[in-house]
Parts: sequence; C-alpha cells; structure tokens
Amino acid sequence: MSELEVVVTGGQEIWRGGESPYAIPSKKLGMWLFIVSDSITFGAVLFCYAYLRLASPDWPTPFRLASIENATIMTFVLLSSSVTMVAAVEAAKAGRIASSVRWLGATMLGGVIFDVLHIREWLGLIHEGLRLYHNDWGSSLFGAAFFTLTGLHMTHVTIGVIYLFIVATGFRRGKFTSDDVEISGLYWHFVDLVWMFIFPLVYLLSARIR
Amino acid sequence: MHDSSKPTTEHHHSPPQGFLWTHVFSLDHKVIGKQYYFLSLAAVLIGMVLSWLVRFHLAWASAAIPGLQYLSKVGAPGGIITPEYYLSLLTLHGTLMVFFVLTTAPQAGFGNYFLPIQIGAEDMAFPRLNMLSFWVTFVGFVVLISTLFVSDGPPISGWTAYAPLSAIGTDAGPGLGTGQVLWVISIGFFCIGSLLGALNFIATTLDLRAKGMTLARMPYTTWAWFITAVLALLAFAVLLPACVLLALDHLGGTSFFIPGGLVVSDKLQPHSGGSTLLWQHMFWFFGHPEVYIAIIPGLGITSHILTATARKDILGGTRVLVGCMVSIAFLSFMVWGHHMFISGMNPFSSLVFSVPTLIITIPASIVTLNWIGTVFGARLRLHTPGLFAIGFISVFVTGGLSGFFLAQPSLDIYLHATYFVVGHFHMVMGVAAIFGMFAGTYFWFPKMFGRMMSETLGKIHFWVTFIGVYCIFMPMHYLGLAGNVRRYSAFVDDYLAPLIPVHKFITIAAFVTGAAQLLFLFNLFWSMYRGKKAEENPWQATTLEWTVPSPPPFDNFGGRHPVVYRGPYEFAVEETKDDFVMQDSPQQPARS
Amino acid sequence: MNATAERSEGPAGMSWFLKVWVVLLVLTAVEIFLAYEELPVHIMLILLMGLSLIKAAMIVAYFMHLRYERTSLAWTLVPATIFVLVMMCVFFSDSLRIVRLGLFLH
Amino acid sequence: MGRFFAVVLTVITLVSASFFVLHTWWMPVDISVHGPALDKQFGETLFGTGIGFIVAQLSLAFFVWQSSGRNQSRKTRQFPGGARIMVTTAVILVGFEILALSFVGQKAWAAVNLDPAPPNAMRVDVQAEQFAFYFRYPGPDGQFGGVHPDKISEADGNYFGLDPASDVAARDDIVVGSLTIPVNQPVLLTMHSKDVGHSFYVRELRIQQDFVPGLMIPVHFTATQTGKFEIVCTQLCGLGHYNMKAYLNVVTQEEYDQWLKSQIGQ
Repeated sequence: MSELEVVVTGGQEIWRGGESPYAIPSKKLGMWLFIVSDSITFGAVLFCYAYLRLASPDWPTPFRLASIENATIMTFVLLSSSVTMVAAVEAAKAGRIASSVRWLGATMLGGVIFDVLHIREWLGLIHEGLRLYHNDWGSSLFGAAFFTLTGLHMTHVTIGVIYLFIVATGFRRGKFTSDDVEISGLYWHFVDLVWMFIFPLVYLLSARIR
Repeated sequence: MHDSSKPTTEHHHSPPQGFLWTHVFSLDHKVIGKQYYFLSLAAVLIGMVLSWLVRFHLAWASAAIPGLQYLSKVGAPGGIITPEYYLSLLTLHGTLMVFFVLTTAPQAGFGNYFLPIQIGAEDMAFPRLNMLSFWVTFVGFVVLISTLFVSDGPPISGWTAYAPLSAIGTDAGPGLGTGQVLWVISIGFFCIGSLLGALNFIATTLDLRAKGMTLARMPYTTWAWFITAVLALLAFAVLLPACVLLALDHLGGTSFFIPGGLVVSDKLQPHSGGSTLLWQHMFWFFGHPEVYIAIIPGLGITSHILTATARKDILGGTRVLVGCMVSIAFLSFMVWGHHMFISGMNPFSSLVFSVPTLIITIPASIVTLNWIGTVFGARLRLHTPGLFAIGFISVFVTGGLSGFFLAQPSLDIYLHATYFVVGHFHMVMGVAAIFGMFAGTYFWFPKMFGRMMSETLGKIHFWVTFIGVYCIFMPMHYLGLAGNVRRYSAFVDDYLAPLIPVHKFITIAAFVTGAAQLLFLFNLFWSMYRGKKAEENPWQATTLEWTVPSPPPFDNFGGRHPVVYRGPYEFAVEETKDDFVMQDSPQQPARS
Repeated sequence: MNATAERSEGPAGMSWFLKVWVVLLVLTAVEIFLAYEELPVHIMLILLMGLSLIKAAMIVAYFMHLRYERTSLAWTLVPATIFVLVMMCVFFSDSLRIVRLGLFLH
Repeated sequence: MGRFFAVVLTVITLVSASFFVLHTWWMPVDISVHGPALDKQFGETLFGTGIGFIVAQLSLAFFVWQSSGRNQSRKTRQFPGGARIMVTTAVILVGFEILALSFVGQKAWAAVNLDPAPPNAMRVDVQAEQFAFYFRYPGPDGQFGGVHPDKISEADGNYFGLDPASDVAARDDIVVGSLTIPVNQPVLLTMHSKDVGHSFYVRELRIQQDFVPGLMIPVHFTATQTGKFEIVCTQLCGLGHYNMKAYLNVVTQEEYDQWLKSQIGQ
C-alpha cells in the first residue's frame, strides 16, 4: 500500500467489496454526495454574485443597522436550530424517540422563524422599491443577485422544514430509523453552512456604515 | 441500534406485477437502463434527421424538402428552410445529440444496466431515485422536443446558448422567446436527472461491490462509469444554476448575462450591469467536463470489448488505463477556457488554459498507444463489436490529433469557429462516442435481450459507417483550413461559394452513412424477436455480467451472492481448457 | 473488523456541541464587528471569508460528524469540492477586465 | 476481415493525409506582419500531428492485419517492452511537442493579444450589429465623439449613437460600411457591439476576435499587402449571421489620403 493510500483509507482494507468502505449506510453517502453537488451549485451562484459585484462600480450598500440586526438574529436562529438538530440526532441514536421528535420540532420551528424573519425583510425591501429587475440605489443586479441567492437559500430551508416534518412523523411511527434522522440532520446543517457564506457576502459587505 | 456498517439498500424488493410497474415505472435498474437506451435511440433518430435537413440545406440552399412545410409553415415555407429555421434545427440537433444521446446512452443507459451486474450487486443503491432520474430526464426530452411545435420554433442560439443572444428574448430573433425558455427548462431538468443519476452511480460503485470486488478488480467499464459520474456530479452542479440565472433573465427581467446599453431591433434594452462572459465561463466550466462525460464511457466500453476481441488484457492493465482516465477527468476541470480563446477573455488566461489542454493529450496518447499495443500479437476475433471497438481507436486518434491545433491559442485565432472545429469535435466526441455505443450495443445486446444480433447486417453497418464518417468529417477539416465559417446557413459570399462542392460531397456521404443507421435500427428490432437465442457468455468474456443468464433474472444473480476471486480480464491462461477465466471462478489461485 | 471500534472517538455529548455553538456565535460576532471597521475591501473580504471557512469547517467537522467518520469519507468528499470551487476563481480575471474595458457601466 | 480492415484504414489514412500534403484546401495567403509566425507554427503542428496520425493509424492497420490471421490456438504475445515503453514514448514525444508548441505559440499569441499597439497606430472604432459592421474614423480633429446607445437610430443612419449637436468631437467623425486602411501602417481597432455577440474575422489577416457586448476590445495588426478582403462574422448572432460581412480595403498611403479627403468632403 502506498503512502497516499494509507492516508486516504486509514491503512485499512476497506475497499475489498462486500461492505461499505466508509462504514455508513448508503443513504448517508448519497446525502453527502448531494451536499457536495449542492455546495458547488451554491458556490457557483456565489461566484456569479461576486463576479458581477466586482464588475459593477455602483454596487449599493443599503443595509442599515436594522437589517444587519435582523440578519444576525436569523443567523442566531439558524445556528441554534443546528444545535437542536444535533440534539435530535443524539436522542434518536440513544433510542429516545419522543425526545428526538421534540428536538426535531424545535429545529423545524427554528427554520420557520428563519423563513418568517427573512420574508419580513424581503417585504420591507420590496416596499423600499427593491425588485428582482430594479433597484433605486445603483446596479440593478443588486436586486437580482440578492433575491436569487437568498431565495435559493430560503427554498432550501423550506424544503428542509418539510423534509424534517416527514422524517419526524415517520420516525415516531417507526417507519424511519435513527439513520434517517441523522441524514436529514446532514441536510439541515448544510443549509446552515451555506448561510455562513451568504450572511457575510451579501449582508455584511453591503452594510451601510455611515 | 442497528448495525450501520452494512450498506443498507432498498434492493430487497420483490418483482413487481403488471405492465405499468414492470415496464414503465419500474425500479429495476435493467428496465431503467433500457428506458434510457431507447430514449437516446429516439433522440439520436430525431438528431440524425435534423442533421440531414441541415446538411441538405448547406449543399442545396434553395431546394425544397417536400413535406417540411407541415412541420413549420414559417420556418420552411414551401419546404425551403429559412436561415433562422436552419439555426433552430442546428440548435436542436446539437442539444439533442450532446445531452440526450452522448450523455445519456453510454452512461445512463449501459451504465444503469451493467454497472450493478458487473460489481455483483442486485440493483442500484437507490432504485427509486434511479426511476426518478429517468423520468426527470424524460420530461426534459419532451420539453425540448416541444420547442419544435411552439409558434416561432426552437431557439436559434446554438447548443451553447451564448448570451446575450439567448437572454434578450424575441427582439434578437425568432425562437429566442418561448423556444429559448423551453430550452433552458429542458436543460435544467436534464441537469437534475443527471445529478441524481450520478449520485446513484457513485454510491452504488462504492458501496455495493460484491465480496472480493476490490477497486483494482473492477472492469474498465465500471471505472469509466464511476469516473464519469463523478464528473457529472461536479459539472452539472454548475450548469444548473447557470440555467436558473438564464431563465431569470427571461422570466424575471434580471440582467445577469446582459450588459447595459444594448440596442436590439432599434430598441434600447432595459438591462444593465450583466456580463456575457459570465455565461460563457459557467457554460464551459460545465461544457468541458461534459466532453469527457460523453467520451470516458466510450473509452471504458472500447477497452472492455477490446479485451474480449484481442483475447488479452489491455497493455498496462487497470493501473495505467484507469490512471489515464482519472488524470483526464481531473484535468478536464482546468481547461474550459480553450473554448473561449478569442471570446474577449483575458488574453493571459488563454496562455494559462492552453497548457493543461495540451497536457491532456499525454494521458489520451498513453491510452491510445496501449490500445494499439494490445492489438499487437493478439488473437483477434473480429466480430461486429470488436470491429467497432477497433474503429473507435482509429476515429479517436483522428479526432484527438486535431485537438493539438485547437489547444494552441495562436492557431485558434485562425481555426476558431471554422469547420475545423466542427470536424474535430464530431470526430472525437460524436463519432468516437457513438462507435462506443454501437460496440456496446452489439456486445451487450445478447445479454440485454437474450438474442444475438445479425453479424452480417452488423458488418455491413460497420463498413458503411466507418468509411462514411471519414468521408463526412475529414473534409470538414479541409474546409476549416480554407476558412469556412461554421453555423452559416448558406455560403453566399465570394470566398465561400467555391467550397460548396465539398459540402455537397459531405451531404451525400451523410445520407449514405445515415441510411446504414437505418439498417442498424432494423437489425436491432428484428434481432430482438427473430435473432438467434443467445447463450450465457457468447463472447467468452470474463466479467460478472457473463456469469448470469441472458437476459438476467430480476435480481441479477438469482439470489446468489457472487464472490470475486480475480482480476477482470484474465485471458490466455494455459492451465484451463478455455483461454479465459471468469472473475468469480475460484478453481485456481489468482495469478496476480 | 468491527466497524464502530475503528471510528475515531465519538463526540463528548451535548456539552461539546454547545461549545461549538458558542464558538460559532462568537465568530459571527467578530464578523459583524469587522463589517463596521472601515478596512480596505480586499482585507475585509479575506478576513470575512477566512472566518466563514472556519465556521463552515466546524459545522462540517462537528455538527455533520465528518470528524467522527472514517477518514476515507472526508478524503472522498472534500478535495473534489474544494478543487472545483477553487477553479471557479479563474472567472474573476474577466470580472476585473469589465471594470477596465467596460463601455456603459451606468 | 482483419486484412480488409487494414487495407481500408491504410487507404483512408493516405487519402486523408494527401489532401493536407498537397494543400488542396489551404489557408489563403497571409497579408499581416504577425501572420508568418502563426503559419509557421501551424506547419510545425501539422508536421508533428501528421506523423503521429500516419504512424498510429498505419501501425493499428498493420497490427490488425498481423493478428487477425493468427491461428486461433496460438498464444497471444505481449508488445515488446509492454506498457512502460508506451507510457515513456507518450510522455517524452508528446511532452516535447507540448513544450515546443507552448513556447513558440506563446510568442505568436502575445504579438497579437498581449503586446500593446505601436504608438503610431491608426485608431478605427468598429461596431458590430445584427447584421453589419460599421467603421468610424476620428476625422480631422483626431478625436472620437462619445457614444450614446439611446441616440442610436437605424433610420437616421446614426449607427453609433453620436451626438453632434452637443459633442464637438463627434461632428467630423466619419462612419462607413467598409474598412479602408493604408498598407504597412499599424492599425488599432476598438471593437464594441451594439446588440449581441459578434466576431471580426479576416482570414488573410489571421485575425479573429469576438465583439463582447458591454466591452471595448482592442485589436491591432499591420497589413503588408494591398487588396480587397472579406471581413466576416464568426460568432452566431442571429438569423442573418451567414450574411454578415464587410470588406477590408488595404490601399497605398496615397490612395488612403485621397479616400480620406473624399470622405471628409462629403
């Protein structure tokens, strides 16, 4: 075995077939692969955003302190919902089904609060005249990029809430296992992870400082 | 807590009942593989007819094609193709061929059918997802075909859909409104289908290998499908958002790909701030890996079939061949800029992109030399699949070598957007990949349908096709050298008019070659019902798909769990009666 | 070979995750603080992206348990993703050209 | 069957190669200063790949001939040297070719796209639109007027969107439909598009460059021979793409001066 192989495989004969080389269920590997692909999708949109922003000298910085505060609360809610998700997974692994379902409920609640706060902010911006195709403060691409990026993320959060709901009900009825809870957790943490990039790139870099 | 070290899969389902569940919404990878195959077959037929129309128009621009006016009254009044309809047909031809044929048949079609069998699995890792990816792809296909029937026809912006032509809408030309939106939606669906399929392929290959099927013992085809799936998972993830943004430019009034100050049809466009180069970057970031998504399964299929044809392993074996395929796949993400040398991209980038582009020729040359070296001293059994595999080597060399020219930015100044490029990519990506598909069809048909295809018809098909493609695509290189620009619907200027006889020659060659494909089609359907019954291992090959009945039972191995004891291609073994040893044959200790 | 035994040490329960959560919140606070410091744009971008990458890595490693899986999984997933994202940075050479060669920017 | 294949492949190879060797279809004669370097590089690439093409195809044909007639009971043989020799050959030969081509090519590419235009270059503004090219000379004041997309009007013949009413520099700009340049004079084109992507391709000049909507792309060249040449569009731009062309007139300095005078007089 070459040195590289040792590093990659951990020095064990895990590729010989008849078993998963990662000692995880295939479904979990599938979710990981989906996350790889989806992170590249988000990456590409973020790169587009950065590309267009670099090319536009009149990129606006319209977010007043209130917006930043709102986005900070959203970040807090999403990060905390990740912790409740972890708790749900831990409970599920320990066989405490009722507790796990409660934690899943808390996570969904976090997602819903995030969505509500976000939509409230969207409505505020729309009220101020920001549109997908238009913006009074400068480059029209600001509105396009903002709504596309955050909209894509909000869609993921919403899908996540629905997904968690399905998993929670199925888990309570014994249709799903703790593995399914863990896999839905991967998705949820990924949505959280993406927000860790959108928050500074979209909000903090467009904060109105003076 | 249940044991998570065992790969959990859904494949312990029982055989479904009823036509709808066995043939339409089947979860069986074999049925889905065939569905993909026939979807591609439909796409390739339409694509071929489109290419005939396009070629006919290039040779006889003012001649009428009887009956065409019924397809589009505006596009072909009296059967004469208008310049815009020419571009519509061209766009549809390119899109169908690249996405729904080259990406679909060798990977999703054959891959779905044979990957699980070759690694000794009962099914794919996620059968439901597998069915979903097929139906999503199918919707994409239907949406694309529907552009033929909307008011102003398919888009005229080519399969690359360069913005802003593709983003502005009907002001820029016919087909760029509804047609273009449908095109974007279709490709979006295709991306989703491909991503789901790729995910499934990767998980299947990694998790569901039978006992003893180490990575080094995977057949070349399995490796090729696996590498291609990785490429697809990473590349389609970039095309998908690009399609979303382009759709938003149409439907949401955004200007991602449209800069300010454009005056189209005497109207100042209400857009500003976008970048046309951004579309090109995103498209080709996907587009170059896509070229390898189309050809790597071909490399795998050719190598796989060449072993059974030559009765020996490929020179260098798994280590060299897979090493080369992996390096090609890796490099394919670093070279997309060679499509954009003269696009107005930063000229420094061109120099940077040309180096990895030229470096890709090294693994490609190694693979080719090893194939040629394999034929040396072989005991060739030139049945039809073998002929197509060897034909693949020849066209791959021809098409690949012209890449040397196009990889150099300075030569690309002259050759870019000429027929040289058309000849190059048709030869290396179109013809080579299609030769791979033909080889695969003739090779695996007995396994898929339980009957043999006619060798006589197959050989006629091979000879006409082999000579035909050289007659079609070699002259294109000469035309490009003479400066014949591509995507012209007619050659009206003084410079190009003298080249029309060459176009007539190409068109006639295309019709003859196309006719041979009808022979193939006849052979395919005739053999399905009337062909000679196939035995379990008609080609005396060694991999696991030849250890099961033809066609395989519902769960592939009839409840048996195959165990693999040796490498995939052990031919010319002296101790045995035959000159080959099956992968799951435990009789003697493996030689290596 | 026992699959569970060869995994690395599991996380030390919820208190450990709460610690990670606190660190993530602190890093977020640092980001917000930085946003209001009037730093040159490129330095701010590097700092913000650096902090975000650390946060992302922590989420992947702890919340998503990647640290506690076999190393082979991380080696399968992470390098490919990073490689593709890094290659996309080449786009920017043209973004900057638009500023230089642009016609009607406003 | 194998022998037949070998013969067919040999014929295909020789016929294909012969058209390249005989220059039956070839690039038109070069009329630019930077062109000979490109042509030379083309020749070298063709030489290298041509040998590769012939050797690879003929050895394939030869091996197929040799091994298809084999007695089916005979043992197969390995290629002498095995895969190692193949890998080494590919790495050394192709690697050498790549190195040579990249170094030579870098210079040729730089001459066109990286080196700045000579200071004495004559500036001409080019605008591409569906489906025509328009060329603008600065006129006696040597200054181009500003361009305003909202003023563009096909009907008034204001293709560039000039504003002569308030812009002095725009008043004497000369707008024509074909490019007239003096021979042996460096020319700097500033290229921009009115609507969608187009391309500027003059085969004889060995120049091809896309018009990028929203950008002003500079291109420079020096023509060394007089004559009339076609400028064609090579970037798919819509239904009239096939018919989008203009002419390049390379004339002597005297003829050019005369032509310019007649244009100003109008």
